[in-house]
Amino acid sequence: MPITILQPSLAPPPKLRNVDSDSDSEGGADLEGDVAMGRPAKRARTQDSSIMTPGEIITDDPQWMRGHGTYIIPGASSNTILSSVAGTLAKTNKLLSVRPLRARYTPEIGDLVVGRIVEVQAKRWRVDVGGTLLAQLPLSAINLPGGIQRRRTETDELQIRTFFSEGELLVAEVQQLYNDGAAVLHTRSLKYGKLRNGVFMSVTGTGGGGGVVRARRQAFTLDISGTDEVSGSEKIDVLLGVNGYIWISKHIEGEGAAAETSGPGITRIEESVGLNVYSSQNDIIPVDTMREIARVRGVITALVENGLRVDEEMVIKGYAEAVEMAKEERDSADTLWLGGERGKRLANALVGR
Amino acid sequence: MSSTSQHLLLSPAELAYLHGSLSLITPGPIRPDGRSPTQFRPLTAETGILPGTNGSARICFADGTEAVVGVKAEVEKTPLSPYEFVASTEGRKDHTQKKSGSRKSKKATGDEEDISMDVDEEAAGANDKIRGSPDWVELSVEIPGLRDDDSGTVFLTSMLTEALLADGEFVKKLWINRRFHWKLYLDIILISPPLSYPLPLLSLTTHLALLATRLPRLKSEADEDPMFDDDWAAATFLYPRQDTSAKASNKSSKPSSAAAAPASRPPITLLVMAVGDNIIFDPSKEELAVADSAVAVSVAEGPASESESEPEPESIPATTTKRNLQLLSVRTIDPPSRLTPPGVPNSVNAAAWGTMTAATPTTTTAATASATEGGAAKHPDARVTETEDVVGVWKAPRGGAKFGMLGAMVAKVLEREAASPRSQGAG
Amino acid sequence: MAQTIAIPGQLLGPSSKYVAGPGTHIHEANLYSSVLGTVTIAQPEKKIAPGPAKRLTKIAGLPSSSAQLPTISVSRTGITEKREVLPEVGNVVLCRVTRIQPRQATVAILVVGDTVLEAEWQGVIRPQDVRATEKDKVKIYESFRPGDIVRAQVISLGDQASYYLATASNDLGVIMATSEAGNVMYPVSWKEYRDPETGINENRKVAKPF
Amino acid sequence: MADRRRINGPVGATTPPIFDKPAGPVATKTSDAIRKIFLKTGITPSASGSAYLELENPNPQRPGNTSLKLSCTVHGPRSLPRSAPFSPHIILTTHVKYAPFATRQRRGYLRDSSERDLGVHLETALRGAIIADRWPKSGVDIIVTVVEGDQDRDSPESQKDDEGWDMMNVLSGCITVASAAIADAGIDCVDTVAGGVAALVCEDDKTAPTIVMDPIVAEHGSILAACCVAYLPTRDEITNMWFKGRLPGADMMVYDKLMEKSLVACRCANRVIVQELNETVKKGQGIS
Repeated sequence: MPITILQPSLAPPPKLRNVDSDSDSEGGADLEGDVAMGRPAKRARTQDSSIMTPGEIITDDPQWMRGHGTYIIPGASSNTILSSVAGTLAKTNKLLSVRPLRARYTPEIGDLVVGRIVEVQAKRWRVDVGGTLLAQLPLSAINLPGGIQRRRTETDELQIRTFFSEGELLVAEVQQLYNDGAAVLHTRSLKYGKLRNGVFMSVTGTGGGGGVVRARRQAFTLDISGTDEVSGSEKIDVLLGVNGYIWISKHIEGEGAAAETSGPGITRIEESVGLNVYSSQNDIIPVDTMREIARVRGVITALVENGLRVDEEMVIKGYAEAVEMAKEERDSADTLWLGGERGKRLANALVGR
Repeated sequence: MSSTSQHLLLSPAELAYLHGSLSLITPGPIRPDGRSPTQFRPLTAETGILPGTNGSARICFADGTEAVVGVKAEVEKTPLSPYEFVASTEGRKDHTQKKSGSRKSKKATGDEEDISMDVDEEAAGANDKIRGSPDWVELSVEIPGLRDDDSGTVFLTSMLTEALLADGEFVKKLWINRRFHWKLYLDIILISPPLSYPLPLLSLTTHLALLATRLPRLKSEADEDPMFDDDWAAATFLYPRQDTSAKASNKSSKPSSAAAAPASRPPITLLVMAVGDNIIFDPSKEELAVADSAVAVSVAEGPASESESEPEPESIPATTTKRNLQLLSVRTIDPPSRLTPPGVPNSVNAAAWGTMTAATPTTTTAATASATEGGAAKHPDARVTETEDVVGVWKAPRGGAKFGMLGAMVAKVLEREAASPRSQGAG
Repeated sequence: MAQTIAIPGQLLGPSSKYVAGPGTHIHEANLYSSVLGTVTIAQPEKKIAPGPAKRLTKIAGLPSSSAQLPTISVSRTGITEKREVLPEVGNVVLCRVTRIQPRQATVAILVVGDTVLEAEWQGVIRPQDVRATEKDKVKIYESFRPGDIVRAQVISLGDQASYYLATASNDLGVIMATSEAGNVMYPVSWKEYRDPETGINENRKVAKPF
Repeated sequence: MADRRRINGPVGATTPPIFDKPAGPVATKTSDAIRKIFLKTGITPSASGSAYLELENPNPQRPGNTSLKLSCTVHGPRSLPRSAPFSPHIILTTHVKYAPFATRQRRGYLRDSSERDLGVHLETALRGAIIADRWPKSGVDIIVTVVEGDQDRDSPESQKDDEGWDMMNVLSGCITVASAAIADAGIDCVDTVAGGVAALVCEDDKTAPTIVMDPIVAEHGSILAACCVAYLPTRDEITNMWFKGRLPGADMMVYDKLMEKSLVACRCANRVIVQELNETVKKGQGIS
């Protein structure tokens, strides 16, 4: 099939967050039901199209608190909560927030992010994390080579580019936020550092139903020995940056963000024998692992294209499904491709449609 | 700046991985999105979306890149050259082309094929010859974020124009009579920011728009001032549709007209790249970033015409394929891979420490030891030293492509018959 | 030794026999010339001291397996007056101070090693790199003035625009200075120059005269 | 006093001018040869490197006939402007500009699209040849001026529709001259890249189309297809290729033959570069 041309179709309706329910909404009142939201136009909409638009009144009931994506007109009717973005309504207990349909990443302290160095300055790096502003990584916030905990020296400053240079990818944690929302990162843990042995993909800009969601675990290891084609027990690390940047790579024992570390990483630096934190040289990667990495990437693309959320559970389920699909159609050549119709099939199988 | 100037930052490790997976021989290349080497990205297409144009099309890729093409035609007076009749040698040369061309235009008016053939025979003796001028087509490309005179845009424009004009057949379709011609404006607009090298997308959209382009039916005859039918429904396609032409070819008795009958198709430009020994179609942006070489190949499906075509060089056997694909133009594209940052092998990397992995069999223990000292072996900022290639370390490719590889890429395009998208989009 | 001419792309020998020096490149296990010039083969023992050949020292420090091999290089020395060398870490350069600020002195690099440069490359001397001792007390305006000629060493490729230079050594520093009155001065101490006409001393980071 | 009210005839007898129609184009070289190339490096003292290229005028006695004359200057390597981001490579910029008087139609001082197009082709051809990572944080500008385009200006009737075939000849000259100038400037290259053109030409209806190297556009009936290649002879690699035209039946064999012929043309041009560079070195050694 040289070129596939699809029929133009309408965009899939955005899935409601409260249906997908990643926010723990127990205890929250049903928005459509018992609580009178007091919309001026008496809810002429059905549930599956309830997209808030900027300026739309969400409620004037004083029991609600306003969250992200909402605002209150200061003055008389200060109970009225209005939406400030176009998106779906989400509620956590009494907190009302609107999740934008498309959004850039807003950093929060503690987020695990994947970033790309865009600029090297004298004592810090500027890192693209998919937000509105570039994040910064100070030289003082990385583990310096030498095997022991030490102060940074002038020599480190002069050779700053050997640690990270333009274009390089790293995994880091948001340590601090400035008033303007710019993030300061750190990599002072064995879990963090330069990324290699894999592929990058970005699902930024997807809000609403799709995209990476903040979860308990952003990084996990995927066992690919389940596929009978794979010899040995290779594993794949999947790193879902909260910012929508994703890194899928060959798993190396004792390395990477998915490695289980007990206790703070800073004190364990001395034990880090066999660590290539600032290496840009890839290891030898078996062909089977490469293929499975591409499959995982395809699964995530299919999830995003079909408006599903990207987290550990969905990726693992989706991957198992994709392996099944590939097994079913063993004879056809392009079992890796998960775009278009195949992606829809995968997504439908996942949500049980 | 380079023609593929949208600078894409990729880390050396990413590049090394991509290059490694794309140059695999045994199972073939593993593309990051899982496509097969010759597979195109699926696209959504519709034609006739702009009522104010003579023809239009829109194409969307799944990643959100989207292009719109509008074709508008205007009647223009042809400046008569005083030397037209003097150049006798040229007249002879164009004699054959004139026949096919005029027949096409006559057929375009919707006349019965037999009659037009007769008219054509008469006209052939005394009448003028149909010749087009490259000036009759004006093509403009608009890429958001790039200036109009950016060399990348200019390169795209000239590549797409070249494909249309290369064989000189297209402009002949615009001939009305000796005094007038159509002037065709093709406006190609990329709506989204270019997420990948936009050439295949723009070319496909132009292809569809031209297929859907219709010109008003000519009512006047010969060299009169042209008069056109007001009825848009009667307007004729610039590229006659398959069914009508098939009917005409059945009716016609002459073998030559049967050859001229199959609907020709507008040219299409495909992007092909090579990594190692693998040839990959429709590369995405990151794939292009590790390309050893990249080629844009324009092909068109012309009317098969053994009797009318130029005599072929004696050395070449006159092979006639069923689908008469014509190679119109080939251009190498500057692969952005040459501007990628190189990786540093662990053996000389001052910042990497610890035991070397299996990937560096050549690394001696001495190097490891000195690297552990914290950059004693080599100052990290010193120039990239000339070293042999190390597995797993990215190095921007130098030099060009082998002759055989370029030829193979072009051959593969022709072989794939890739130039046959069928429009399913409803008007 | 007869001077062999090499033009870009000329085969010089297998990479197993030689180490690639400046002006050469490796392609498919063979060494080729990459510039127009004359071929030099240097045995590993002797170091080539001056000029752009500085690069050799870097390669000599590479893994021991290759260190025994002779280094082959193609140099443009003697072919043309015009040749361009990039300042490299470790090179001693001559530069002119163009601008002084409290945090740094901006210089234009004029000479790298023995090579007079065609183009001007920008360098920066930061206060902490002016002296080897008492770094905290260094004041840029007490060390350099615009127009001074400074001998310095390249310590880093620096940021996108400038090379980082240092004068933290006895033989590095200002080698030529003019006074505020416009006269050429002579050094009188490790930190002072004197105007021969007015007799006024001015502060500089003075390079030790040879 | 002269009669100023009317136009007076000439005083003496005159012969009316007879505009002789010049003979049709004559082939001045065989199809297996390229025109002689004059190449010289180091002609612009202010530039880091420079070269001048001239093609032999096939028949200099004909008044309107011109050959190709190109001048190339290389400026750099030099430092990048302060605003530019860090680059681990040399930033290559190419400009191809026709002198206003280089072609039949006067060219403006602003670069038009065909000149920009040529610039992109040239950039692609050179970028494969230079070793960019030898010069981090630096830039080089390569400027080719077309002093005289490869066009026949003889008589209007021999002016065909400008199909741009001469652009291929200009490009191949640009590649060759820029290659020599880069070597002169001392920028690291993997090889001396050279340009060459081959075309499938058709003299008239009766003869079969033939493939010629280095086609002189005016001397042939019509050009069906042409191919311009930038070639690294030592590595046997192609850095830029530009083919256009119509090939009967998309025949790969014709295409391959065309390519092979242009490679032969490249090798011929490369020999000129090699010879000239050798002489440059010898001259330099003589001075010092």
